[in-house]
Amino acid sequence: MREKIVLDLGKLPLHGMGTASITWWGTLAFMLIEGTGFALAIAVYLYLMSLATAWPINAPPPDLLPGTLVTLILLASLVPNILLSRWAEQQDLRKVRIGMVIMSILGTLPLIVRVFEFPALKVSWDSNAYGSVVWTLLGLHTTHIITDLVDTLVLAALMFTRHGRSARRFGDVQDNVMYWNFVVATWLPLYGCIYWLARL
Amino acid sequence: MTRPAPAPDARDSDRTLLAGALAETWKTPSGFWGALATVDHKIIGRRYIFTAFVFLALGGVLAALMRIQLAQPEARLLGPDRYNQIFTMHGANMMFLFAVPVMEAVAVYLVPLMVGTRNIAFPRLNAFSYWIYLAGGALLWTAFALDMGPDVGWFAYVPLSGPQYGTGKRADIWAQMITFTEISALAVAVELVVTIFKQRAPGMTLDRIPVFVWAMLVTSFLVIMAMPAIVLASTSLILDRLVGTHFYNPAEGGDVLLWQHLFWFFGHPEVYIIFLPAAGMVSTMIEPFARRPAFGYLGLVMALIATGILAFGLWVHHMFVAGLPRLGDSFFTASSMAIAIPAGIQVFCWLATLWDGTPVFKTPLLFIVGFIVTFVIGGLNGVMVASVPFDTQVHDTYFVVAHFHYVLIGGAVFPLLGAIHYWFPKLTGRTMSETLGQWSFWLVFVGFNATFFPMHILGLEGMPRRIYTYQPDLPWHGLNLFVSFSAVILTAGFLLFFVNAIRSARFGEIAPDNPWDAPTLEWATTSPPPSYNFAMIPIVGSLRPLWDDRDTLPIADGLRTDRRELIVTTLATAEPQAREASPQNSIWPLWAAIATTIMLIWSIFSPWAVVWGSIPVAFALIGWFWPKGTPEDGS
Amino acid sequence: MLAAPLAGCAGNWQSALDVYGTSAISLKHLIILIVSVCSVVWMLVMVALIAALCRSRDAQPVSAEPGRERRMTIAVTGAVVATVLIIGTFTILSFVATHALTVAGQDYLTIRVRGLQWWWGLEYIGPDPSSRFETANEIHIPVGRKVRLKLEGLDVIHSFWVPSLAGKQDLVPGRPNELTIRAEHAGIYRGQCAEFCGMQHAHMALLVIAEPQDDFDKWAATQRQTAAQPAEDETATGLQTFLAKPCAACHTIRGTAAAGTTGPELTHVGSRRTIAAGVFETTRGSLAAWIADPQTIKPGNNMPMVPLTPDELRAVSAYLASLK
Amino acid sequence: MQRMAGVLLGLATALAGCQREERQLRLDPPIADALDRVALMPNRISGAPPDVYFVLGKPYEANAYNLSQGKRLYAWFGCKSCHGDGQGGSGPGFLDGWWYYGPEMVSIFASIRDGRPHGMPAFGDKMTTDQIWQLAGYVQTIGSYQGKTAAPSRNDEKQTRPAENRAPAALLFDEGPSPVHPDQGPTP
Repeated sequence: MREKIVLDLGKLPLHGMGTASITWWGTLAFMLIEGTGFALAIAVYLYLMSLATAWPINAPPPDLLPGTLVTLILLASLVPNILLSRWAEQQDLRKVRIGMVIMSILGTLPLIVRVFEFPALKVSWDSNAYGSVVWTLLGLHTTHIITDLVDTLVLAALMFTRHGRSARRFGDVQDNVMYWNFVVATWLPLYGCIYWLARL
Repeated sequence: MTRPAPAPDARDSDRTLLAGALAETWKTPSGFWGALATVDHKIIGRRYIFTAFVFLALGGVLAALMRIQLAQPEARLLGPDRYNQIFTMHGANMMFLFAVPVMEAVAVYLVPLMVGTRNIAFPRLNAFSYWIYLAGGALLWTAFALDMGPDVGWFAYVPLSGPQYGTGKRADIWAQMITFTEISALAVAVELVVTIFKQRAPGMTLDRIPVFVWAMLVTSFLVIMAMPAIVLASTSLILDRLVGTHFYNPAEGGDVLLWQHLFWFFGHPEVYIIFLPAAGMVSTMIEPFARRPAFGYLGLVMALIATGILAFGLWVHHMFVAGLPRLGDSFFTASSMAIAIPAGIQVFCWLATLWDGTPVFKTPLLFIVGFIVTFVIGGLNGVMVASVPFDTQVHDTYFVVAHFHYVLIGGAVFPLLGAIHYWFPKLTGRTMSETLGQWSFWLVFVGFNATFFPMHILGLEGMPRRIYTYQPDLPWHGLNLFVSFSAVILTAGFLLFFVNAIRSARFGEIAPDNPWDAPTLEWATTSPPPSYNFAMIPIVGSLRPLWDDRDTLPIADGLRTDRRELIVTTLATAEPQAREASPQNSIWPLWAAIATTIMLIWSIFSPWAVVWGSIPVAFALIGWFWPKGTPEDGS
Repeated sequence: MLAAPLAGCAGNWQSALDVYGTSAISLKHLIILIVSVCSVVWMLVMVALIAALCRSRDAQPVSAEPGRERRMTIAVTGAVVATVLIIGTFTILSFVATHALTVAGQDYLTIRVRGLQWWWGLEYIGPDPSSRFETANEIHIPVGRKVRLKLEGLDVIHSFWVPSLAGKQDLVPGRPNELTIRAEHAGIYRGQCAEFCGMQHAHMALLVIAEPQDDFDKWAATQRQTAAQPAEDETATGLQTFLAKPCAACHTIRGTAAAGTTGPELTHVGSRRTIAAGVFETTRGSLAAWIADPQTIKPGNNMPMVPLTPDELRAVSAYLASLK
Repeated sequence: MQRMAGVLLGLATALAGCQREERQLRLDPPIADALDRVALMPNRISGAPPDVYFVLGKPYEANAYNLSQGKRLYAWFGCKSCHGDGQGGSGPGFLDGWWYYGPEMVSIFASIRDGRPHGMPAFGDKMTTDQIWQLAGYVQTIGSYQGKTAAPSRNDEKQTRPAENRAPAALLFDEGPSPVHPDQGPTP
């Protein structure tokens, strides 16, 4: 078959940002997977709750303090997170470096409080099904915080090397920002579920 | 660095230079390490397909053993313990290690070619997903060899698979094998979605996407939405068994049926995860053999999407006799029956295509015809079991065994075998023997129907599933003996297919670029394609680019040759947005897979594996993503 | 080879097509109707397929032409509409037939059916507590009377299925289920566990014996009684052995010191048609074979191989066979 | 040489796996008979199992099927009525890992088969040898200091204690032996 050149792609940018980025879509797809996982875990919680005669089963409702503190930290972290995204879009390396450091700290803080959240549930995972499901919900979300924190730390380190000044890195920062937003967004229904449904 | 783009009047010598440069950039180094580090979707896809067929053969051996055991009443070839392991292995192996992976494997190979790009999105993830899949399969089969094979059914209902009755580590091995295959299936689904969304050739708008690619898109979304349910289920099962959680313990607020809800919320879409790619293959393959465009493109695509959506609304029909409220059951009857409508639309469209076309009776078309014959039976007896009252008699009997083999073998394996014959030239550069192909088709077709049709009757005569033997005074032995004999024919058909494939791969006739005069893009490149798929990215102007403009292929120019580069296009209209680097070969996905494997297998035995085992995984992932300073890292 | 055929119990073996129960009869009608309609549909599709493949046509490949495309669109649309109609009818039909699953009328009798690995425990619950009694693996019901089965899975999930009488229903641990059956004709109906329940899922059968009211009453009266005192020396020795050996630790024989609850209750085991959940017809010989080596006959079941001398074995099996 | 080692290693793992999961459903009467002949010290504490026990590969300590059968027997033969779920009652507890007659299999076997003073009945005429060994293996697991891979996990019932596979004794040993029931004698 003969070939006919009808288009020159040479003028296209060498890397796509935002919706033109492949990793952006990949991150989105993984968020969809994990979002489905969270939704199903919440469905399991509601299912077990609907079967139980009393909820929580043989336990007082969890203490509000650590969980609410985590919620506030996570919500507060959204401000620098969104700013970071903007700086990454402007490809301002200095500000992005500062933002990554701030986000590393804001990723570690909720983890520290989370350590106190598990005992605040006032039930053990092997006490009953209620304990199992709240531990799972909390554990699932903690895994996500840890995953994103590791990603943030590695990326922060990367931003201070010669690899930092690259459109690709700024795109990675944006994806990381998006993922952190997801981690925060998924926490809200979980928080409502674990702390407030148990008080109804 | 950048090689000057060839002028529009590029001559052959420039073309050779270009091909040479691209081959150097995209090459997979020869040798052991090269093979381990490759990220070429074609090499990985071939590996994936090959491995899946190995698992098919192994699963077939198990099926043969079961048929020998059941040929006579009170046979003593297998004891109950082995038999239970064997039927569990057969089901788990065929569903998780063959059917789903093989469909994704074919897509890994074909989708990038069909949408006209140079590699799949996230090629390293692709390599990783293969290794994880392989590890999962190895885990399951090694366990079986050590008498540790799961013996709780591929559905692993609690409490039989739970901590009290699922003795030893057998059920854990089942559950963890699921984790392996889910990771790999989810990863491939993400790759496919992004490849189809963002890497289509310029001009391939939504209404110019080949039906197979549409089918894989819908399938990938099904995987993404359904598989988390089984991940949740298998994880909670392992937690129940290992650290004493109570998800499935009724005495402590858990529920036995919760397992079934979670399992079938995944398990039913699973059927469509297997069937939709096959339907897509048929819609795509039918064109060159009916020698006309497939009738009703919009209808076919909409039917795929409708099936995908409905797939999530009918899991309860697996639980009609579990004692759920009858009104709810009736809703699920309605939704289960409704899925016959999109299936019907596709069948009628294929019939119309054949009616109006000029059939060329080559092996792939034979498999398509065989598929229509058997799949319609599978669909109709699916309608039967969808009815609550009907199901109370046939649930968990050989009727259901007949039903799902009609759907899975008739509806998915037939098209798959056709597809292997059809795409063999593109896979290997050689064609399969037509004579052997036709023989194998007839053996498989006759053997299959003679094996599985009588099972309908056995089921109605009261023969339950999953029994390792039956007593001589039950009126089943005649048909069982017949079924076992027919299975010999079916086995012979599959053997012939394997012989044909292996022989043809080495000695088959060298295939031209487009041996079937097919209309889709994968046939625009050589057979087998070069490492970079297309020297210049094709531009698509219609649904069937190779038919609508038979003389010239419009192409785009201007991509760099010193780094692996492909184009990102817009989601709906496929307009070029950017040139994007595609990652280099890397050994890190293998290390990551090994680290993950260690963590997952260890976590069967100790919960601490998740803590300590994740550290090497994290290091492997950092190694994977850390920039190496290659041209692909820059921008 | 080991399983002697149940020649003596010529009954109506389990089949959804050989039906004698109220709901099984209406289910059979539904099955035949749906299968017939589906067969016609399949044949129509096959006719269309054969016609499409074999019709004579021009050798040249044809390109799409608007008029023909339109006609094909109409044909396909028509077929899809027909599919929708058939599917709709089936849905309504099965919705209506679902009600036939519950047998109308007053309960005559309630039986607690407990699914265990791998046998069935039965408890007849009468109006007053004194009329309660326990038995295993063989259900007697009066013909033409509605019987309520309370289904309980005590270990794993089992499924109660006597196809000649009714559709199946699972026995789910923690979720009691119910099933009502009514036999229209006297007879022996075999049933089998239909949900995979572990090693001996294949050998977990039961018999339902539908008999005229008088026979049933007589049977129930006998079952309520405690076991007969051994009349002969051999059976007396058998009882002694039964009590002295591990047998009594798992089995109950009412009227004796044997009060184990792990295995099936044996007060009237000699009157039951089968032993070991449908493995053997009950005879002295089969009882002896079963006691001598249960793990070869039904590998993995929970009855251990108890070492007995040949004399003890003879005596125990004679005693059990005498428990009519 | 290296390949040799690899093969051996593979073989060893294979055998270990087989043994842990193998289901020996039927014990030949002569073997069962031989297994009954444990050699006990004069005070009936500790001793040696018969040779056949080792020939069979100590099948009652690390075989998952035997352990879970033992767990069923524990419930079926009424052990709970005196020993609770392992916490003890009128009989001593096992959970804490403090054993009156030592944690050896033969001692536990002898306790079940022949009974012990202060109320432990003999089960020799209620259970077969195979069953007694299975139960002994399970009882040993209740009070094991190290989690066995093959050990059973929780039951589908109300939970009263950590499951066997989590080595309860490792958690409870340091608290010292659970108090002896008044009916129990001070020393064996």
